[in-house]
Amino acid sequence: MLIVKSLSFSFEHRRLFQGVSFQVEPGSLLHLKGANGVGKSTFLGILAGIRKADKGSLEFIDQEKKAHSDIRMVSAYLSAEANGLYTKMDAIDNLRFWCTLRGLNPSDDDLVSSMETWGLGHRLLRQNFPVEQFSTGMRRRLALARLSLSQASCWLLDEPIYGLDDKGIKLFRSHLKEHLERGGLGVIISHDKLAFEGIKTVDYHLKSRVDQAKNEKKDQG
Amino acid sequence: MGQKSQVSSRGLMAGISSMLICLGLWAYGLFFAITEAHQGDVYRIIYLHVPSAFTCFFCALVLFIFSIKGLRGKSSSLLYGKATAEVGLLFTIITLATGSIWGKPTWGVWWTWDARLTTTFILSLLYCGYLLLWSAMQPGSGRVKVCSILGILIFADVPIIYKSVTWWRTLHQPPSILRENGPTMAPEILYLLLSCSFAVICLSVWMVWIRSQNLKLEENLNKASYQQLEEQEANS
Amino acid sequence: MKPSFFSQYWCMVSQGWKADLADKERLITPLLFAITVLLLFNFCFEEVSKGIEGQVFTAELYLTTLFALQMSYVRIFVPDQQDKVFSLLQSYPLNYSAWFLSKYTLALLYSLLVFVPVMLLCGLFFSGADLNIWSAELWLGGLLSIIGLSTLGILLSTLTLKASGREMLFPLLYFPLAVPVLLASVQASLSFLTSVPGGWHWMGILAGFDIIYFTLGVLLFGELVTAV
Amino acid sequence: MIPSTDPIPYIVFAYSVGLGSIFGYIAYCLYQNRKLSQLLETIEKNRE
Repeated sequence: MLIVKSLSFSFEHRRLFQGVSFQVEPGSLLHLKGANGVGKSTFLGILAGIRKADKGSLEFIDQEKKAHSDIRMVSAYLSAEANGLYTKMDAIDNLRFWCTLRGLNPSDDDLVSSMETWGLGHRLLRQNFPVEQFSTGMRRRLALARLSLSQASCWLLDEPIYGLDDKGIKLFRSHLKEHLERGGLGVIISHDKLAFEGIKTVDYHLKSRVDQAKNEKKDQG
Repeated sequence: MGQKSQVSSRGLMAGISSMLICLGLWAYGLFFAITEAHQGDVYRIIYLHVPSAFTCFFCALVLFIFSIKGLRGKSSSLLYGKATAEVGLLFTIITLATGSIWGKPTWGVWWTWDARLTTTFILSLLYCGYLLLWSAMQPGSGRVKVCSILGILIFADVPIIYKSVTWWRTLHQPPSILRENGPTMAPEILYLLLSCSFAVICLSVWMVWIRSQNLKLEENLNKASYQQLEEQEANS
Repeated sequence: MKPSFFSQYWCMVSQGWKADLADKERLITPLLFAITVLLLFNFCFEEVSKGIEGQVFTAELYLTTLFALQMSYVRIFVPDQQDKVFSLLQSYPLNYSAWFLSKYTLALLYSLLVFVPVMLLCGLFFSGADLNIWSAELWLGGLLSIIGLSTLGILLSTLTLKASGREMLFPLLYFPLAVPVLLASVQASLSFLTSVPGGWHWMGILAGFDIIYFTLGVLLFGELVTAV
Repeated sequence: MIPSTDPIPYIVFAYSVGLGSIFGYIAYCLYQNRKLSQLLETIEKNRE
């Protein structure tokens, strides 16, 4: 279970959000909603550990009731605009690198089977075919293959289905459903409702500073 | 915005008094102090050269202290750090200028590879690097941490640079003829020199304070414009 | 399941090495740059008189190495900056000293790739003079100087990672901070070349500086990576 | 080793460089401080 307590972050002087707290139960998916530029991706970056919040705390309690203060041990992050792949290297090397970095050492055929499940099973794609020649959709599938291989219990997804075709979106939805049934949890930002169609989501609306100021004015007025 | 924007009169008084003390000491050193046995009158430049040399290394120490505080998350200490780096840079330039002007009549050459002068030269480059790094990064907590780490690196490196340059110098030339604060100096000159140094250090502390007030004002201006922007959005 | 220190370290070193093998350009250019700079140095000196060959040799050797290493250090994070790999690495449970050591080993490897050919070429250019190029202490001095320079290079390269105008800012910070290592290594190899006593004294100083730089590097790298 | 050259111009040169830059910097800081605080006051005034 992911616990977020009164998280606040400000860019130089612009306060993006303040006092954000919520809990994500195992097996549930939190849909982070909010207009563009309200700081959703920054918020997810803080959850993933890329940025440090000014105030507030994060905690993750796994099945054995052990609390992790460093979320990165148990979370896998997928950023919106980049897939984090070594573009000059081929797919297998990329997958093996990111998995061994996490401490799991999958055998080659695990990697190949995972690529196959994500529609990248073509023989040519495996060896010495650098990722930079992949299309955006294929790169996104490779990033999602890495995500499913990471056995992380907390998925942090930023526009996961960006660039995917219909088959890819269906594939992603089935994997997401499977992950949630296994007791994993997820925080998703996606303007395209197709990403989690048919999955029960808990909504959290991230209000921008201006809206909060308006609400305060309304309450006083 | 309760922070008093105008410079508090007490601060201004402290500044003016430290300036007057320095001017007084320098005037005394220039006109009334005894002429030095070896060098005649040209040694009087020492009353400006040595104090500003002390101030450069003092500023490196102050920068180190603010960097340590900045590393622990106090972002306001970075403004003090930048102000210290600026004042430090100013004093290194003064030390180098007065050092070379003083070198011409005494040793007949504009630049001597004296250990202290060379270290001050490298320190001025490091201060320039710090200020450039400060302006090259977007404002925010990342810049605070990175500049603090550079501040620590600079302070850790000053003794190393000084030691290596001194060993390098003693290899080629016996220690400089005029041992600035060595026993050969008349005590009266020594006391005047130390009081001058103390006065200049107090002046530099005040300069750091006034400069950091300015940086705080600039920051408040930014904040005010952001808040104005937000209010306009809220009203619209 | 906490990944072990060595597995992370080894995995990052081999990944970095494979990423660099993929585009060899970044490995070769510092070497070519060093060779051209060496050539230019020799054009500047007319007939080097008998006494100061040792000095000219060490000056050329270490200045060329310093310039060439600066080029390879400033670009050591290029594979990590493509496709935001660096920010993904920040979101992984990495052991920061393993990360630092892996980058450090790569930097050491690339510096050797530059230093050894430059040393041989310098020896070739100065084969006329009776300098004992193949003395072990000379090579040890070079190795120690590389150890010191690559720590500094990694630290400053991470420091200026997010700064704009990075290629101009890095040399301005790198060269002043590299002065002690440069001084110590030039003096050490000079005394070994011209068999003047005091070489081991400078070697000790050089080793001392390396240790100081290395501890600074390990301590500050963790803070730097989270800050950038 | 009393230097033959007359020291006065060197002293004057050194002190003018030193004092000029110190007090120039202080004057710049004070001027900037006054300008900034006036700007801040005008912003606060028209915000009420």
